[in-house]
Formats: sequence, structure tokens, C-alpha cells
Amino acid sequence: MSDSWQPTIVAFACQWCTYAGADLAGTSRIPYPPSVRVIKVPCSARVDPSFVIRAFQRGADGVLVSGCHPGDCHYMEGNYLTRRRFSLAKPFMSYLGLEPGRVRVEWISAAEGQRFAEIVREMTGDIRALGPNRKMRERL
Amino acid sequence: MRKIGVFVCHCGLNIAGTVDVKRVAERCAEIPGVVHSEDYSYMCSDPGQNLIAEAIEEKDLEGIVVAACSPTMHEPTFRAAAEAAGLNPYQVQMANIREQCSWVHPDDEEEATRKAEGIVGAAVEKVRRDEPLVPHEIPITKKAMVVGGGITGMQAALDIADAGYPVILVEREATIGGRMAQLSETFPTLDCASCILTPKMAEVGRHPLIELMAYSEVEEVSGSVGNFRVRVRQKPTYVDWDACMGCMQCQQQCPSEVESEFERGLGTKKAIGVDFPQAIPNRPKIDPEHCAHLRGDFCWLCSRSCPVDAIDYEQEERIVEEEVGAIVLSTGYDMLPQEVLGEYGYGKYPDVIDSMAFERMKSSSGPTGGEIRRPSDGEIPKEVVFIQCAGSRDPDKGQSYCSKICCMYTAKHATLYHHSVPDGQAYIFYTDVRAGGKGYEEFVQRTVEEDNALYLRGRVSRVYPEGDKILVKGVDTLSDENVEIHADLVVLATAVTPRTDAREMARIFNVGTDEHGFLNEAHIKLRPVETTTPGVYVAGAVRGPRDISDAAAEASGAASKVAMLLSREEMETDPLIAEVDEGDCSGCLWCVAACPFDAIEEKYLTRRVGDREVSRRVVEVNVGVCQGCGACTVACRDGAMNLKGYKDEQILAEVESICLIAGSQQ
Amino acid sequence: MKLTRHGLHSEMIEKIERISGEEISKCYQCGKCSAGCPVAQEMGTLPHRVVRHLQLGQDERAFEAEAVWFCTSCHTCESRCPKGFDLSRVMEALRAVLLRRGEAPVRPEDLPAELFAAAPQQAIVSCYRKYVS
Amino acid sequence: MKYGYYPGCTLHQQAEEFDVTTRESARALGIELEELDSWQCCGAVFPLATDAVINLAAPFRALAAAYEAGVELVTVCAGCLNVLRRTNNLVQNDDETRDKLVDFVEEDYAGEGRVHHLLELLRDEVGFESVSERTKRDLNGLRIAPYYGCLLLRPPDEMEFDDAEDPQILENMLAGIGAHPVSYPLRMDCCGAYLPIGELEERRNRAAVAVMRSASAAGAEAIVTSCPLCAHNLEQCAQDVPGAEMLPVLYFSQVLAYALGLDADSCGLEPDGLHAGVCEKIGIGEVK
Repeated sequence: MSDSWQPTIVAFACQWCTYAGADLAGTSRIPYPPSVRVIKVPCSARVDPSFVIRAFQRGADGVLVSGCHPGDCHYMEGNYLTRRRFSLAKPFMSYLGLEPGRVRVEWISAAEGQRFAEIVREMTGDIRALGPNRKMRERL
Repeated sequence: MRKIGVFVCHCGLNIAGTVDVKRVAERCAEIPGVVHSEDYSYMCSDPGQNLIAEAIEEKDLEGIVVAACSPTMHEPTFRAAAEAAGLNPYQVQMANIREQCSWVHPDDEEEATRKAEGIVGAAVEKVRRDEPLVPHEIPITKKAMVVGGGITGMQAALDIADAGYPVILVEREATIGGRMAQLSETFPTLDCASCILTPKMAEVGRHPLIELMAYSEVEEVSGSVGNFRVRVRQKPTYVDWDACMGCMQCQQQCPSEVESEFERGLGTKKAIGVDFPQAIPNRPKIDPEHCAHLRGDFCWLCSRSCPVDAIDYEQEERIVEEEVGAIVLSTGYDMLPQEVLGEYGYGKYPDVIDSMAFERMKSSSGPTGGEIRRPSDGEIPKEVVFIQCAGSRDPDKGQSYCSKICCMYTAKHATLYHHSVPDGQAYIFYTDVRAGGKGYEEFVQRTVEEDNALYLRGRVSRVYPEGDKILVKGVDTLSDENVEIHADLVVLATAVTPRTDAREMARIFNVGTDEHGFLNEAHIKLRPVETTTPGVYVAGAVRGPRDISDAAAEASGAASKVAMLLSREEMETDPLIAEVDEGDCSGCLWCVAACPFDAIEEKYLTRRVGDREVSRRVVEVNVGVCQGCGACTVACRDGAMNLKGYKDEQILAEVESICLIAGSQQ
Repeated sequence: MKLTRHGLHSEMIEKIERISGEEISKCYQCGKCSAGCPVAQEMGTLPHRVVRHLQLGQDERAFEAEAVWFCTSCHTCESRCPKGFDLSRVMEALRAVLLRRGEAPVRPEDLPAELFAAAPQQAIVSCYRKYVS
Repeated sequence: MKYGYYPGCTLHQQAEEFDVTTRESARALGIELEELDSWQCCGAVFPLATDAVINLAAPFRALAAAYEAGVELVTVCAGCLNVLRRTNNLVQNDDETRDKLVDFVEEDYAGEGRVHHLLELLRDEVGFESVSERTKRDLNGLRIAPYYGCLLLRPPDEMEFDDAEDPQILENMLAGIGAHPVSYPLRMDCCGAYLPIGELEERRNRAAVAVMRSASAAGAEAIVTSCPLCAHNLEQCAQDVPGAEMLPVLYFSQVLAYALGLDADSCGLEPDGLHAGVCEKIGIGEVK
């Protein structure tokens, strides 16, 4: 794969921390690859693992699920639920034959614009190395 | 198919400098259902908003997407504009093509434009599935509860009551007053604590809108903002307070004298009576642990001495249920048991006391009548060592934080000591003097310059008796010399800690705590007296160490929040909350376990099948409590639970749109 | 004293942190270690000051301090330190560096034999441990 | 119950009375001590440098050998206890160090064993009351200053021997055998002994002198300790402390064994020498 190939990364971002962190990357003008599309959710606990599978079925190359740091959840314990759910979901994805590097669950606070940009950069690089998602993509 | 409008903002060159906004508007016009698509230089300006309003009215739009900045900036603006034009405000979506697109991809116009198309496309798919929503209106119980009757709780209760709303003030002890009632004078003005506290206590006692529930504790809270139901346990005082007139004959007659916690071990109290003479309510209680009668001995002295026959040895606790619209938590703080710092010998050597004991000693109504005397022999101490940070800034054995108030009260103690014993010397071991506050630094300077206290920059490592003195081994890091002082009295500036049962209380009121057990505010900077549970407020040292001035300010802050809430007849709640389809719900209750707010309750549906009734369990979302996090939606195995505004089909449509547009762009 | 960022984060400071397993920046100089040190009067430089030299990147000043050799590893400082900073380990690391450079203040083999004759084994072994390894 | 006994080198040389009275006390109290076959010196000082793994080899070997033999270790030397217990903690908690030691010593050991001080066994297993019941001699209220020093108590979170700022184990033992434990402030202070032999000698005694004076001022008639290094250092005070303030220094096991019935000579008590005052007070020779 050439460096010019732009993977598609669907990012589920909680509106209190990560979405605001992504906004901060913007207001701080921290550039990152245009691979990521953010879907705003109230809490990372709103992210159903089936959303992730659907994204891969429809051709996404990577998925990021991101919320507040453990202990900082606006809803007190939502991100603990996320952590538990995705600790199970990730092995399940590998079981389906998906490379583990395509899914990441990260805690990014509203103050971590730099970190949001870095994670997008990292993921984009990792996924470029893996190439497009062909395994789960449905022939449409 | 719903008619959708798309409005792409240039934001001057902020967006248009990178994203080809015309192309985005053109592409969006091709999406099925999009009947209007245009771009404009500043959508948030009046002309921009007018464009939107006109399009809504002319084309009967049933949903609009504003592709501009982050929703945190202008979502309220565009929702209001849409509502004015007759569109439900919840059928407005923002597509964030500034913070999350043009500003972060400045060097690649083509990619930025493609990404913008994807972002707007997803928003179109989402808004197409947005239902018109109406905020719920729930009636409000116009009454508040304040838990904790120290200076913070009293101030909050008085402010709320003065605003015209009834208040129930719940206090765990038999009297209000809290920690401040134990203090002698207050910094930085040296006002006598009782002189400013007791009038306030009396005001609370006689305020027609304040109902005082002393010697009571909250057991359980249910309901939600506007309508809480609170179970309060009234502990038995063994005195009929309604009959009692407060003559305290009983206290005088009682033969059981025990160490008084209020006097910090320096004085005694009777097994029946009040902690201090100005107690409000001015009613005695029996301490069952020390009452001879209740311990089975032959003693009726209090009962016999009572002129109104108010002593009731058989009294039992009562549970009272109250309904209130808002709750203020102001239960204050505890103090670190100084025994954890074994090197200072607190508890072993009588002349090593803590700061609260010093307050009692200096208090004119205290055990020494306001004179500073060594506990061991009653002599007036001529060399007094104050040790600050006794357990504060000590993550190893004490508390990691700075207790904030000790620098000031220690300066106050040294000043008061100098006033009482002019030929005595006060030594203060400190780590850093933190005197940020109005008049505080000046007070500390006066303590040094006029009241002759010697500040020594360093800590004390060990304290032990030598002869009839106490040897204090410390250091002065400014001169780099170890210091030994043969002191007559050592005063430890005790770390402030959360109440030992703070976590239990946090659980009852569904409020978060920090790592130490102090209650968490909703936002440490901008929402300091709110909590993440609507209708529950926090003020004072329950949040962390603070002095009287700060506590009083927070109390008034919390009171104003309560008054704001109670001033409304009904309360609007955010409609973006969970919703259950009873037909699909199997009653498995997984959602109940997932909900962090206890907002989901089970209920039973009954219907007649033939001639018998069939009952089926389902769940119900309490609209006043649900905060709209969506954890339940994911937990639901039946697909019966959904989050309005973030329904499964909406998020899946966003996912599909993103992937589809990205795929077509490859 | 001239401070530079290179001096503050020198390799030597990193080495001392590595050998001791303690983070020098953890200490906030309250002085409780010095206040309780049973041999403070012999140390010349008080223990908290040795740490301060390291915080300022002045490792040679720390190495010169007699305190490094007078520390008895009694752990009184650590047991009372509000930050749980183990100063004994830092002192041992300083000694280790000096010993590895061959700069011991005492060579046990030069000591008079009668000293050893009178001392218990524990003292002799300790002596070698302190000045040799 | 049977334990593996780790005397340590000093008890086999200068401090023989410590060794003899420990064995006799244990025997009298029904604790079977069997000396480990081929123990080596523990190294006397627990290494504090994180890269000094080699100094842990000897204590590791002793610990592994005891575990192999199926016994828990008992020692009375404060230095040995300190080194063995801390080495055991390290082996339990630090995988990297453990792996290095396993490679080096070629013994597979992961810190499963335990190390006891005899006093801990008396407190936790035998019980001081039971010790008290088995005493055969009256110590006649001999005023004894218990001296802990550093190695038994610190670092407190590793040694878990007793409250580091207010230990009571020696006091309780002494009270149990009819002595009068004297409280004095410097009982947990360092005697300065790890300023060992060398040119610093003239200054090192000051810490020990302070301890001796503190005990003496509290009215003690003797000091007891569990550390040969402390004992040596305190005895060195004789040159700097006036005779009246200089107290005889005994191992705790000497008074314990004596109270349990062992004769004065075997206990290393010298009625005509250093311990004349003590012996007079406790009336050497009379067995109940």
C-alpha cells in the first residue's frame, strides 16, 4: 500500500471528553491525517460492539472507541462498562479474523487534543501497514 | 421521505480556506431527500440564521444540518433559530467541519473537502431519523433539605428559607453548630467564633421556614430532582423534646461524668445534657453508652429531677419520610487521628495536643475557661511548639493534599498564645506558609512581627518527654541546622479528612467521591456546588478542606442554585434520554444493572387473557433521573431500549454513510 | 551556582536514580529526614541537603558530602518521610558510584588488625560491605 | 513444632552466649530448633542498590535450603532477620531479581518460605502468658531497658516486626518473665553501628552514647538487645560514659533463659564481672 492511501477510521467519541479533545486538537491547529470520521455519542458506554462490526462490514479500515479516563466519566461509571465490554469484544474480533490493530479503545480527555491527534496518526500508520480491510467487507 | 436542508458555513476563511464549501453543498444536494442545500459566509450571523429560517418555512423542512463549527459552539444558536421558524429544535444536527476538519487538515484541500462531504453526509442520515422531541415537564416539590448543620449547612438553610422556601435541616448531632462551635476565635479578624455563630444558630432555630431535625441521619434517598423522597432516621434521645423546656436540671443531677469528644478529651460531660450551653435545639440527650440507668444500674436521678417528666428511657428511633425538591450536602470534615504519626507521641504524652484541643483551651466556655494550660499539670506553658502538616501533604502515612486551613489557624494560635502569655515563645514548624486569602498574608506577617512567633522552615521528626519538658527534634532548613526545643506544650496541626462515612453518604445520594472520599462537584471550576446528580448540591468541607469564608460562600452558592430550581413551577428535563419499547422488553433487567443512576425500575403489565389475568415484567425509565448516557441501550438484549437522539438506527446510519461516502471517494 | 537544563538532567543523576530506584524529584525538602537522623551531627551536610544537591544537578557536591559515608542505613528517615522517599537507597547509590570509581575513604586492609580482633563478625562484614562492595 | 535455625556468623563466634541461651530458651518452651546444614553468612547488610543482586545470593540460598528442607526459618540476630526477611520479600515481589537469583544459585525458590524471629514465635505461637507460666526463676523486678535499634523495626512496611514508633514486644516478653521494662525515648534510635570500624571511629560512638545515657537516665539496671552489632557498639561506650551511667548489655535470650531455669554460667552472666549488679539483684543461683 502506498503512503497516499487514506484508510477510513470510524471514531466513536464521547461528547464530554474525547469529542471535546478532538475539538481542542482543532482549536490548537494540531494536524493529523484526514482518515478519521467522528461519531459523537453521549458516553462511550453507548457504543454497542455491533456498531463496530457494522463499520467493518461496510468497509471501514479501523475503529476507535474513546471516552473519558476511568474515574472521570460524566456518568460516573460508563467508561468502566465500556472497558469491560470491549475487553471481551476485542478477542471476539480477532476470532472473526480481524487484525487486532484495527480496533482501539482509548481514554482521551477534553484536555488531550495532542493525544487525540497522536492516536489518529498512530492508527492511520498501523492500518496503512495492514492495508485495506477486505476480510469483513461485504461485497455490495 | 423527510425533507432535509443543508447549510454549509464558510466561517470566513476558517472553513472555506481549506474546504471547497461550494462542492460540499453541491454534493449534498445530490443526497436523496435533501431538498435544499446552500453555503454562506457566516451562518451564525443574523443574515445566516435568516437564510435557515426562510428555507425551513418555504420548503417545509423536516430536518436541517448546519455544517459549521463544533456543536459546543453554536448548536444552541441554530436550534433556537430552527425553533423560531417552526422546526423542532431536536431535528437540527451540526456537522463539525471546522474543529474536526478544516483546522486540522490545512494542507490538503482535496482530502479535507472529501472528509467534509463524509461528515455532512453522516449528519444528513442522522437528522433524517431524528424525531421531534419535547422536553418533559415535571412538577417540583418546593421544599429543600440541607444535610449537615454546621456553618455551611446553616448558611445554606437560612439563604434558602430567606428566599421563601421551606427547608428541612438534618443534623447528626443533637445540636447544630458543627466544627465552628468548637472554635475559639476566627482568622484573620480574631472575631470570637461563638459571637458570630450563636446568633446564626438562634436564627436557624426560630426561622419559621426551617424545620430542624437534630440527632437524625438520612438513611435512603429515592426519586429525582424536583421530587426526592428521603428517609430520615431520628435517633432516640431518651428525652421528649416537645415536653422538655431546656432547664438542664437533669444535666446537673446526672452522676455519670465522661470524657467529652466535643472538648477534645480536655474536659468532661455528663451522660445526659448538651455539648455546650448555646446548643440549638437547647434540649438534652442521653448518651446510652454512659447512662447508668440504660446500662442497667439503679439510677433515676435525671428522671426524678425533671420538672416536666420529659425523660423517656423507653424511647425508640423513628423513621420519618420527607419529600423535597432539592438537597444540599454540607456534612463537613473529620480530623486525621494523630496516632498514625507515632513519632509525635499523640495519645501517649498528655502535653502533645491537637489543634482542635487548642481551640477548646482558648475558648472562653471551654474546659480551662479560655486559659492556655498544660494538660499534664495545669501550668502555663512558656515554650509552645506548633507542628504544621501533621498528616497533611503526607501521602505515606496521612493525606496527600494540603489541608489548606492549618497555616492560618496555626498563625492564629500563635497570636492568641502571645496575647495570653506575653512572655512565652511560640515556635512554628512549617513546610510552606500558604496564606492566600483576603488579609491572610498580612495576618501571618503580624504573627511574626508583632506577636513574636518564630517560624522554622522544616518538619519535626520526633517528640518525646525529657524531664517535665517535651523534647522536639526538628530542623530549620533555612539555616541547615537541626533544632531541639524543650517545649512545655506541643500542638499538632491536624490534617483535615473526609468524614469517615463519606463514601456511604455519597452512595446514598448518588454522588461521586474523589480518591480520598471528599464529594465530587459536577465541574471543579465552573460547577463547583452542583453534582452530577441533578438537584443534589454540595457546599463546604464535604468537598475538601476549606475555611469558614469559603464554606459560607459555597453555602450561599448552593442556596442560590436551590432557589433557582425551586422558583420554577415545573421543570424541563432533557428529552435525549432512554426510552423502552414495552412490547419488546423481556423484563430481564440487564439495563437496571447497567444504569449508573438507578433510573430504571421494573414494573408489571397485566392484561386479561380469557378469564384470567396475565402479568408480565417490563422496565420503566424514570424521566427525571435518566441522564441519557445510553449504557442501558447497549445492555438491552432485546433491542427494546433506545436512546432518543442516539438511537441504534441513527448511529448505524451514520456508520454506513461514512463508509459509503469514503468508499465512493476511493 | 549556574543552572542549565543539561546539568539538571545529567546522566549521573539518572544513574543515581537507576541504582537507588528512587526518583530524586519526589523529595520536597521538608527536612524531616535531617530532623530525625541519629547521626546528623556527624554528617556535615544534612541529608535533605544531599538530595537538594542532586535536584540541582550538583552531583559532585553530593559525592563530596561526608553524609554519604556516615549514613548508617537505619531507615529512620524513610520510615517517617511523608513521601516515602528512601534516602538510605540514595546514599547507597552514591557510595556505589564512588566505590566503582575506586574512591573509598577507607581501605579495610589498611586498618589495624587489633580493631578486627575485637569486633564481632557482623561488624567486620559490614565494614567490607560499606567500603568495598 | 520444628523450625530451621539460622544462627548467623556472630553467634558462632563472639556472641556464643546469645546462641546457647537461644537454643536453651527454645528447648524449654517446646520449640524445636534444628540448625540448617550448611548455611552461609547472610552478608550482614541488606543491599540497597537495585543492581547489587550478587549480595542477595547467600540469603537466597539459605531461604531456598530451608524451604527445600520443609522448615520455616528462625533467627535471633537482628541483622540476619533484616537481611533474610527483606530478601524473601524481594524474591516474592520482584520477578526480575528472582529470576537472576534462580539462575545464579541454581535453586528454584520463589519466596514461599517464612522467616521468624524467636520473639515473634513467643508472641504469636507460644504466647507470653505461657512463657510466663514456665519461668522457674524470679527476676525480682530487674529494671531492664529494652533496646530495639534499627534492624528489627525498619523499614516498617518490610519488617512488620512491631510498631516502629512504639514497639512493645520486648517489653511484653520482659514483663512476662518478671523483669521491669523501663521506657526510654531512644529505644528505637540507631546506635550508629553501621559506621563500622575505620577512621570514623572516634565519632561513631556518639549515637551509642546517647542511647546508653537515655536508658541509664530512665533508671535501667541493664540493657537488652537482639543485635550483636548493637551489643558491641553499646559496650564500646564504656570508654566514653562514666561508670555510674554505663549499663551492662545483655541479649534478651540471656535473661529469658535464666528465668526459664538455665544456670547463670551457661547464660553467660558474670557475677564477678560486668554483670555483678544484675546478678546481685536477681539473686543468682536460686531456683524456685
